[in-house]
Amino acid sequence: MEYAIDVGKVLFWFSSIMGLASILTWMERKQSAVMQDRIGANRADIFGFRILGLFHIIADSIKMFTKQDFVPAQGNRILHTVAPMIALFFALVGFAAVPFGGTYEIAGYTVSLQVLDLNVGLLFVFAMMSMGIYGFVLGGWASANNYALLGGLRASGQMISYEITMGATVIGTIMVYGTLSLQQMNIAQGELLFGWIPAWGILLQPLGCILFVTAALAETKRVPFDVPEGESEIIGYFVEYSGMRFGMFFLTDFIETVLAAVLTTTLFFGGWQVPYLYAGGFEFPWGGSFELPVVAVMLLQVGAFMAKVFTLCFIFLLIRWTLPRFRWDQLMRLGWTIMLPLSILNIVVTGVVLLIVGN
Amino acid sequence: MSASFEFTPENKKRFEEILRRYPTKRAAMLPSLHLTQEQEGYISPEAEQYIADLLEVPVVDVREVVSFYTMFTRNPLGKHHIRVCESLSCWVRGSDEVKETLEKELGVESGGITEDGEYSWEVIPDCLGACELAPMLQLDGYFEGNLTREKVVELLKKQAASKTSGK
Amino acid sequence: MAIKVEEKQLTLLERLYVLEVVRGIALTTGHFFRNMAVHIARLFGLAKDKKGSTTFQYPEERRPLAPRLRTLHRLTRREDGAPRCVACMMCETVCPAHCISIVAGEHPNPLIEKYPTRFDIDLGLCVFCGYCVEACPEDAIRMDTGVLEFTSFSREGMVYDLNKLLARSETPKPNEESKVKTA
Amino acid sequence: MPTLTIDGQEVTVDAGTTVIQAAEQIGINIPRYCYHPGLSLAGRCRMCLVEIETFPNLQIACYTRAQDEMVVSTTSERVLSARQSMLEFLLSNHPLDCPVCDQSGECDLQNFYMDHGQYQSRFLENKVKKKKAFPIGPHVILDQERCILCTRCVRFTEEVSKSNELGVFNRGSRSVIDLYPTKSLDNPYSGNVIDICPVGALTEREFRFKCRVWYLASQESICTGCSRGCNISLDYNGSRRAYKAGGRRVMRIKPRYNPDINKWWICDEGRFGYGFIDTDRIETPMQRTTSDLEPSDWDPALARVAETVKAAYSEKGANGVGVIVSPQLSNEELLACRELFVEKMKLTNVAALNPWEEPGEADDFLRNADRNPNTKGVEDLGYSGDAKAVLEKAAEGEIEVLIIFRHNLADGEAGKLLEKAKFVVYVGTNWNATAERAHVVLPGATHAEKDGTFTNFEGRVQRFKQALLPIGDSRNDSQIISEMAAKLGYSLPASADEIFEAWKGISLDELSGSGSSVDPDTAVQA
Repeated sequence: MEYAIDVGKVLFWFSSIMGLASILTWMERKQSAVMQDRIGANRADIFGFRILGLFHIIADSIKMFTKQDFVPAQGNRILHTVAPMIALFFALVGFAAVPFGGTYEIAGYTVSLQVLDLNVGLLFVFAMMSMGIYGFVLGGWASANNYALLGGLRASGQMISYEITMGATVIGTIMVYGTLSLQQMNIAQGELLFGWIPAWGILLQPLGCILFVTAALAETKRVPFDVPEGESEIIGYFVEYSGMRFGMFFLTDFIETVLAAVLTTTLFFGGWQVPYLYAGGFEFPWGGSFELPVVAVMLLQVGAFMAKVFTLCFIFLLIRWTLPRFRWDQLMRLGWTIMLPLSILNIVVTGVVLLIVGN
Repeated sequence: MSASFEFTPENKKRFEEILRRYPTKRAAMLPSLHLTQEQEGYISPEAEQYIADLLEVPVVDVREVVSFYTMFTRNPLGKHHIRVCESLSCWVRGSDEVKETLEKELGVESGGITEDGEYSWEVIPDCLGACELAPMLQLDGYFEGNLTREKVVELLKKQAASKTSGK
Repeated sequence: MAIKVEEKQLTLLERLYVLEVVRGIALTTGHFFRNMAVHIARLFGLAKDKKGSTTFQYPEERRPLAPRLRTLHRLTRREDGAPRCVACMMCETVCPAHCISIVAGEHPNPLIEKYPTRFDIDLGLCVFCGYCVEACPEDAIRMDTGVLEFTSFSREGMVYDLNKLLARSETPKPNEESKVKTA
Repeated sequence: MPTLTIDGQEVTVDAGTTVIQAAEQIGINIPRYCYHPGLSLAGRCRMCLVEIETFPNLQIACYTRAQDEMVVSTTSERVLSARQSMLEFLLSNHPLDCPVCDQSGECDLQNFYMDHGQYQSRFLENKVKKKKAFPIGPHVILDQERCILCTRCVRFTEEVSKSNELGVFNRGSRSVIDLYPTKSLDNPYSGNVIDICPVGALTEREFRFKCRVWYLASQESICTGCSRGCNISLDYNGSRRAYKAGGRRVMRIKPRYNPDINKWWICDEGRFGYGFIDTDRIETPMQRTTSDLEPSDWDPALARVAETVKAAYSEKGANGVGVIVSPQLSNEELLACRELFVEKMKLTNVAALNPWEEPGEADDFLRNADRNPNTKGVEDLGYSGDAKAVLEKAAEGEIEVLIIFRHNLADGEAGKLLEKAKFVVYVGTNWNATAERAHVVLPGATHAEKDGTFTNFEGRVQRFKQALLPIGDSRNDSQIISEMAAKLGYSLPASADEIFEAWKGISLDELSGSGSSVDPDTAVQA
């Protein structure tokens, strides 16, 4: 039975992520069009129904699977094939350590809504994210195309620059919550400050939150940090990819967006926490309570988590379609001379505040 | 139309006379053509050729002269020929009316001959040189001026009358 | 002489970028929700007179063409239906792309005298400069059909001959303004 | 020798020179329509009015003789205004035919109107209608509406062709140029009226609507119609792509002024005799393999000729090979043939003239009975003996290989002799019975496609210049001879220029300017 629960958790989590990523592929086009006074995807129809072009997800996947799978003659066939898989795999694996719900006692079973409950969960996620870069670099190299290689190199350069900021930013959060376990962090964010304010990361680490979101966006290699792709200049590491292998890179992009949203939610927006909702139901600080069965609480919390993630994804897309791209030098200057010092400053300030408050 | 043309012996003599008056043969062109028209009533292509041979000039030169001067005609005419001036003065004073009347009275258009062969008439776009009489016409060499519709009709009646009276 | 452009000095707040980003996002978000509301309303058959976008849904919706737009050529006709063209070859001479070729013939009517026995325009070469229309002394060629779609699977198919060019000889009606306005 | 001043420039001219000619001598071109240097003075068009001091009125420059101390202005305000008025007058009945008129592009009405026109019409009346576009002869079409009655054509038929077909009939605004009834403009020089007509009233029937004149390029050449050697301009499709003109290259021939030979004129035979340049040409070398002539490359065809010639040469010596060159060939080609066949190979059977050739029509003006452009050249270069002797030897089998240039020797008596020849090589431009009977056919170039000189019957050496590339695979004849020589083991120059320089000591370009003549007495004039 426990295995069944584990399998169920994995299936649910995996399908949620993939589903969200697929919807993002449509959202990306539709949302960008609507906010720019265009119409966007609306042609694919089934029996005349178009429902705002949602069927384009299906049309896209049919297209991806049926397109010619092209490998450059001078390229490395094996690495060229494996690269998108590496990228996709590590992007997906990172989710394992992220909780999408709390721990619930249902029908005698203890269900912890987290695939892999690691006490160093955050490190695991970061490690997997870093591994993903191999997919891009290998893809770029194996294409035997200067532009692809340049794209791969830019991707790794950007990754290194912003991973440091990201790590340094998270240290503040770790200091505040005193744990590396993401589940523990989520639980910690359920507490109340001054008796009524939820202790979410964004309130405890406002600067950290901004820096983290920025760095996370940079990690996803999307506008305004899409220098590795730069479709108007070099097209990027996947210039020699077609068909479903391009599809994997494409999907990885969106999965990383989801991952960034998930991490941001977990670290700064209370994860699955709903303010004032506890295992037994709502208990408002101004008195009064509302009893709920455990299953309802679980559904509420998972739903809240999903809603937060989706909203963040929406905001990420908004940013991607609103801001212009940075130049490579601007990107580097922002990363090394502004964000890194700020994140270190954040650690220092957090430490000082913690010392004062702790005493 | 005669198949060939030749001066009558009498006119032949007159022609020789004319030739003597001019330094070159070509210069005798106009009087010779007048002589021809007098004899034949008009100048046929054969007559043109005959004159050209006599004067030793290209026949095309004869044709140029004949077509230039309105007093030469290349078609047979009626017994009485009417020329209506259509030049500026006459036109302003109503040559159109004269033309209309003639067309009605004689029943033929300009350039035609009446069925009985009595009359022919034509419009002369260039001046007949009697502007003081405008609008005017020329009937067999005589000028009739200050014409109106009535005067034209009257003129034709008078002409017919003089004919029947055997004048 | 070079023109000196005064660069706008950014305020500190603007240089901090974060606030400007938020302002930008607010703008685009506003557009998003406004347009999305229209789209959804239209999905359910409401708000037919509103448009959630400034784009035209080609081919169902067509952009109104400017009256002076140069589109597919046509040859005009005389009152009796014969082409107005007198094969003077002005258009062929002025054509910078050498896409026109005319063969002239003797017309039985000496008042017309010359007419085109062949008049070919290779639209694959044409650059739509409109010089032929400007050069024509007979108003025989015009570029006002409003036809923008002429494609072919072969190069030969892009060559329009006398009959094809005369087929659209009547003056086209002016395009009606699109009634649908942008949201 | 009066000395006068025209527009501030002093010029001394011969007595009797008119002002228009005096102005031309110092490069001032006074607009004119009726004046033509080759015709009598008419003074009809009044276009050449100039202002002369001491004369109260403007004078026509074509009729006024230059006198000492005359001061002429061709650009004063009075003159310009007179020109404008004259043009308005001439155009008052001229139809707006330019789009359909073949003259447009080289029309003096257009040209002078551009310079002196009024542009804004104030003519409200109806134009006088006249007869339009009707043929008046085998080559000429007349449009009376376009005519400005300059009478150049009438004076031409009167004074030059002396055939008197045309005249000016009627008076005033109804005056027309027309044929005398029953006549037709079919004299042998009728085409010249097209050239001298300053407007589009007289146009060419052959050229009609085939091409607009601004597409034409022009090259100086010599007429090959007879031994007169009239100077001509070859007008060919220049800027217009050839496929648009149905592949036709030479569009028309115009006479080129040469005071010593043809003046401004040319006969109709020469003017319309350019068809052979573009039709019925031999375009590739041909070889007879079994029974049919089949297309071949140059190398094998020349190799076969060389082998056969070598075999005959070694078997029968200088008697074994016969050559019949042609008075259609240029001096340079004849020189190359002489060098190879007479001087190097020492052949005994070399002839040039065709004794069976029928003479053409001749008159005392331009046309000569001898239809070959270079008969004098053949004689000057020492060719003697005629084709009959050579053909007879070939028929008897004494000559093994017979090389024929250009001649058609397949008819009548010659044909019977040629039948019996063992191996015939034909070098020529167009298909004829001789080419069809030959064993090897080598395509040569026409005079439009190569450089060279012809010697006319008076002994003038005149240059013709290349206008076109040789059609198809055909080649310049001197190049063919040079390559044939190379295959036989001799070395000859291939370009006409080199041969000419070796012959006369000057280059072709130095040959008195634009290909005019070398005087027969002084032989060479630079």
